[in-house]
Amino acid sequence: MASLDISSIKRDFPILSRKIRENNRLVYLDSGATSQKPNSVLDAERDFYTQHNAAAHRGAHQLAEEATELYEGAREKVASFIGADVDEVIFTKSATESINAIAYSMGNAQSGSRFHISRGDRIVVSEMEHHANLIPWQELARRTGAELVWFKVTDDGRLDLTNLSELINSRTKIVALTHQSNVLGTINPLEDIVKRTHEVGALFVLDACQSVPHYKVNVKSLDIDFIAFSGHKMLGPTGVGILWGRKELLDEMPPFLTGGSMIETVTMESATYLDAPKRFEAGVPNMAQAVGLGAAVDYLSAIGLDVIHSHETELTRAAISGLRTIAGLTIIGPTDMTLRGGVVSFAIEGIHPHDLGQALDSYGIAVRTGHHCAWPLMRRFKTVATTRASFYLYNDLDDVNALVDGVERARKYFVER
Amino acid sequence: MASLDISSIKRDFPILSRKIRENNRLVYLDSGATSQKPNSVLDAERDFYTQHNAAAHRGAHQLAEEATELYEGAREKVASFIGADVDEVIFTKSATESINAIAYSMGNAQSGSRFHISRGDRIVVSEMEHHANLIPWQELARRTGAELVWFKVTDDGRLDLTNLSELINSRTKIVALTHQSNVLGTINPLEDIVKRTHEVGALFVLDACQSVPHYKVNVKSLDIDFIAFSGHKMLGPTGVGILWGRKELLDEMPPFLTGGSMIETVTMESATYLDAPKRFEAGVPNMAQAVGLGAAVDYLSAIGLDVIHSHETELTRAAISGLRTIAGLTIIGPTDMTLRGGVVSFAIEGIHPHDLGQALDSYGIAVRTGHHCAWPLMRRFKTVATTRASFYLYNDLDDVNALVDGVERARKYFVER
Amino acid sequence: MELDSLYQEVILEHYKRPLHKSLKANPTIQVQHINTSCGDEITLNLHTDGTVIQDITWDGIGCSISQASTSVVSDLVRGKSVGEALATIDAFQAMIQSKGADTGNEDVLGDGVAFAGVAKFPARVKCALLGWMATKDAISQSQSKNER
Amino acid sequence: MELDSLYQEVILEHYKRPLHKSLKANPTIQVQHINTSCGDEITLNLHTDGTVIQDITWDGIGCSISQASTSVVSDLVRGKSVGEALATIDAFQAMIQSKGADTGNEDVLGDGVAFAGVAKFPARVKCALLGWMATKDAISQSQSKNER
Ligand SMILES: Cc1ncc(COP(=O)(O)O)c(C=O)c1O
Ligand SMILES: Cc1ncc(COP(=O)(O)O)c(C=O)c1O
Repeated sequence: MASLDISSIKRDFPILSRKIRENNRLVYLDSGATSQKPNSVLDAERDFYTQHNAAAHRGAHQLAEEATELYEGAREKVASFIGADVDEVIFTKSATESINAIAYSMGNAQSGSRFHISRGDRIVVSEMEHHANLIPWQELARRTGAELVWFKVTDDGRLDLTNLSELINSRTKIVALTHQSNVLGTINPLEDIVKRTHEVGALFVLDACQSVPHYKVNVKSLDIDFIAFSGHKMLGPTGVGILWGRKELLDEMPPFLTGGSMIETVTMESATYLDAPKRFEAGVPNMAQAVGLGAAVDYLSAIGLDVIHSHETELTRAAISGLRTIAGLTIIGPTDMTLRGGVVSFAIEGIHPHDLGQALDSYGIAVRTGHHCAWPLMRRFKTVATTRASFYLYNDLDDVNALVDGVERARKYFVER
Repeated sequence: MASLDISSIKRDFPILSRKIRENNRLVYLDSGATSQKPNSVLDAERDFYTQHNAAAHRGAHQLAEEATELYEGAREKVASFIGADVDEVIFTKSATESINAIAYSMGNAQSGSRFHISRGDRIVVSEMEHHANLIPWQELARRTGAELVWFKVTDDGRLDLTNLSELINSRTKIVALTHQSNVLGTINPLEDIVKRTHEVGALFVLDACQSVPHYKVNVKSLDIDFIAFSGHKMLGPTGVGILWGRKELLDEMPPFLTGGSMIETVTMESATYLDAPKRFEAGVPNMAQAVGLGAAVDYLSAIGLDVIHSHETELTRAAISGLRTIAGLTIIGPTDMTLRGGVVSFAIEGIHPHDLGQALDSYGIAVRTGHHCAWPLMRRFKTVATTRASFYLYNDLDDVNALVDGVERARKYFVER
Repeated sequence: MELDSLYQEVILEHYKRPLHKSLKANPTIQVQHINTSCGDEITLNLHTDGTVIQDITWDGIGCSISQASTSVVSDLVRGKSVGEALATIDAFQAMIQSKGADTGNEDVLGDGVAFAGVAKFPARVKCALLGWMATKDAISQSQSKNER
Repeated sequence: MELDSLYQEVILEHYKRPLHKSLKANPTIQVQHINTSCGDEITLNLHTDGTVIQDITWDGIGCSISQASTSVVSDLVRGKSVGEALATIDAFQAMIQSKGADTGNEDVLGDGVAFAGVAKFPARVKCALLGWMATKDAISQSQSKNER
């Protein structure tokens, strides 16, 4: 397999030559929170604004035509990136909005619709969900009287599937799970869960925030119903997310945000709505951000997700084995590389993650500390916070070594002082 | 009053030197749909990405601190621009989302809350609303059983206020009106309506998409409760909007989108929420767009909204008097400049707006044609579409003359051929 | 000039003097179609015995492109068999959506080839298709009515 | 080095050997405060006769900054009058939120001045304030309880 020319990649990301605190090299290990952006993405956005900016779908003049073409071109790029049809790809502002859109649309569905949910129905999530894939469902359950149930997590950080067929039963309307945990790094095995979901006639929603940016995800071969992810975690701009759904579901699903450009006809009393994707894109869209995301997809595709994935696997393996040599350090999550992606959480005796993160920052190393928007998972592991390093295509073994050395140095600073 | 140095302003907007169709100068008269962006806005976004990009509010490392400071700094700029307190300003993706947020939050309110709305309650809008300030309320009415009623529009394009105190009565929960019509250009007189709204204990929502970009709007002196507007119509990036609300209302209002960064505590069963603005900003925010909007506000403030407004008034006056010399042309909306802003809709006998817009485009002039997302208003004026020219600070009298000449030339092309 | 490539003489001719623009009573099927982006709408009456398109009449408001195009299709498919009519509509649609690659066969499309220039103006494609899609819809509704 | 300006010896000292970190029974008021961005939480027991702070004890988990800072405040305000205690807390808050402009008065803040460096790390300001805000909350709750 081709390997990555990291020094040339690093040059595409201007921020990586920044200096941190007292003139340290930036070692950015927080891509799980948000990724950095290559020049090509920034250039695509700027080119949109300086050459083609106008309201897409809302004008017959040349700029509006060009803006429409660029915006719809971005949709095509994203669609082919995840193996979807172009009309199935909806631009939202974030994965958070995408998931809320499904939850609110279901709340809007009238009885008789396959999206209708009410008392006695069931929503299934897991204990390892990000708040973005938990609270919208809690709220939907509260509004409708449906019941929220969840998969537990095993001690080694995997989904506990022993009660799969009890949890997902004939009352289940929706199963919403993360593809990869943003804390543990665990990649969840989907096949049996999706099969069971469809067996009982329920819909499967995948939170792909931590997977789509890092390895090949094909919505058709996963046989799922909806997917949500964010542009900013995959080299794209902030302010753009994706909701994908199977076309026949989207066309049946009630709208969520309403307003301009999603209507068929409007009177003072009522309105009728266009088909997907327009039905779900009310208002002047986040055009420049969609175009930037298109450029991000081009960048990732040119390198190849397989190459990126095996590079990240190599870094993660090195990080885990390096970190394990440090006194009092525990990895939280699976250590078997076949079960996980490039997100590594750990704890170290006697040092609070906040202090560790601060020390690493003073050496130029950016990691995430805290509950990672997965508070129930923290409780599951009887802690309040972890330290998390996450890798992406622009990281290299020097970065991994900087992390391991930095953690050891911080340990000495706090524990041995 | 200082006047504008338009040629120097034009240099700040790279797109204005583009050529259209057969090498025509771009005459951009579609700012009512979306405005163009000055270099300073594009530079602010790029600087964010190349120097400070990280997840705001979610990390203790230096980049995250800087990103947080820039994002919150943008909030301060927007707050002072509209005379609000900083904690009252919420970043959304668009005005459309802002208005939907209020409507959905009200839908989420439990009985007993002042936001709760149910059968027998009333929502008041007008016949001149943009779909974005009409359909969310239709849908809220449908979901809750509340009644939607509306102000009619007079023949000369003003709100018909003769039945003000019947429309807004003790059953009224919310009054949602546009500040300036995006079709007619009418600026609505708010004082009596807001007074009556508060007299009956209802809340007043202002759709300020067409006002905040063009003249001074102070939320406190208007004495309103909520305001919504979009960044992209005021020199800012796409993908960012504003929801402002009075602090005590926001703190009582149930959340809309739920997920990360808006929670206080989370268990598998339920969550508690932070105060505004965080409660209404779930997920990694549209940071670069907020920062870009901050730069747009700086740009507008440096020139001064009073200067901009009087410049636009001059252009609009010239446009109206020029257009009126054309055979068969009617202005739709008030012609008295004290009642209107810089958006001019017109019809011309024997030429469909779509054809007129196409002809103008071929001369390099970008206008909007169609129903302008205000279909009920079109019906009110017994038409399906109008042609609309809209002005902004980068337009000059040459642009106005190009419009008038272009319309006459198009008339000859279609009518006299 | 580019504008002339869009607004061919024959289009303006149809616009000013549209054919069959007057609804004939008792249609087999009546359909209404709307261009949701600009509000233009047409009502179209189809008379057919299930095999042959006997008559197409219509009314509505819209831009020159949509009006002229509806005039053309209403005249072009009358008297044709249902299969021929549908094939003609498909040929027109292919031309219009070809982004300029397909300039149309005059033997099949008659005055319809004048709309080849529309393909270069994506925002106007819907205008050119409005009457054609209404006709297609009316024919297919009449077919399923027949099957019942 | 910058890190040392944050982690003063006296802070690490309080962190390793926190004062009054053991809840005393029968408090006048008990409060729980959480740092919502990292999940740290403390429980704080206040004993007061309404005029004087008799005792402050606490428990909880958190970073060195929040733990040490709670240790400092619990020791600093005990024995003070309610008014004095609130003034001390205000002085600490002013210092911490001054972005470095206010380095604190040791006569008022005692070991609290060691936290002056935190002002330069905005993400840690909440950590330093956790115990102080809990104390302030407990005092004001005890006051309104008194008034009833
Ligand atoms: C008056 C008015 N309200 C609402 C909107 C909706 O704004 P956006 O599409 O940016 O959400 C617009 C612009 O399209 C408008 O002109
Ligand atoms: C697994 C997972 N789900 C959902 C989200 C929410 O994404 P966003 O904040 O971009 O909406 C994130 C990232 O924060 C995540 O890691």
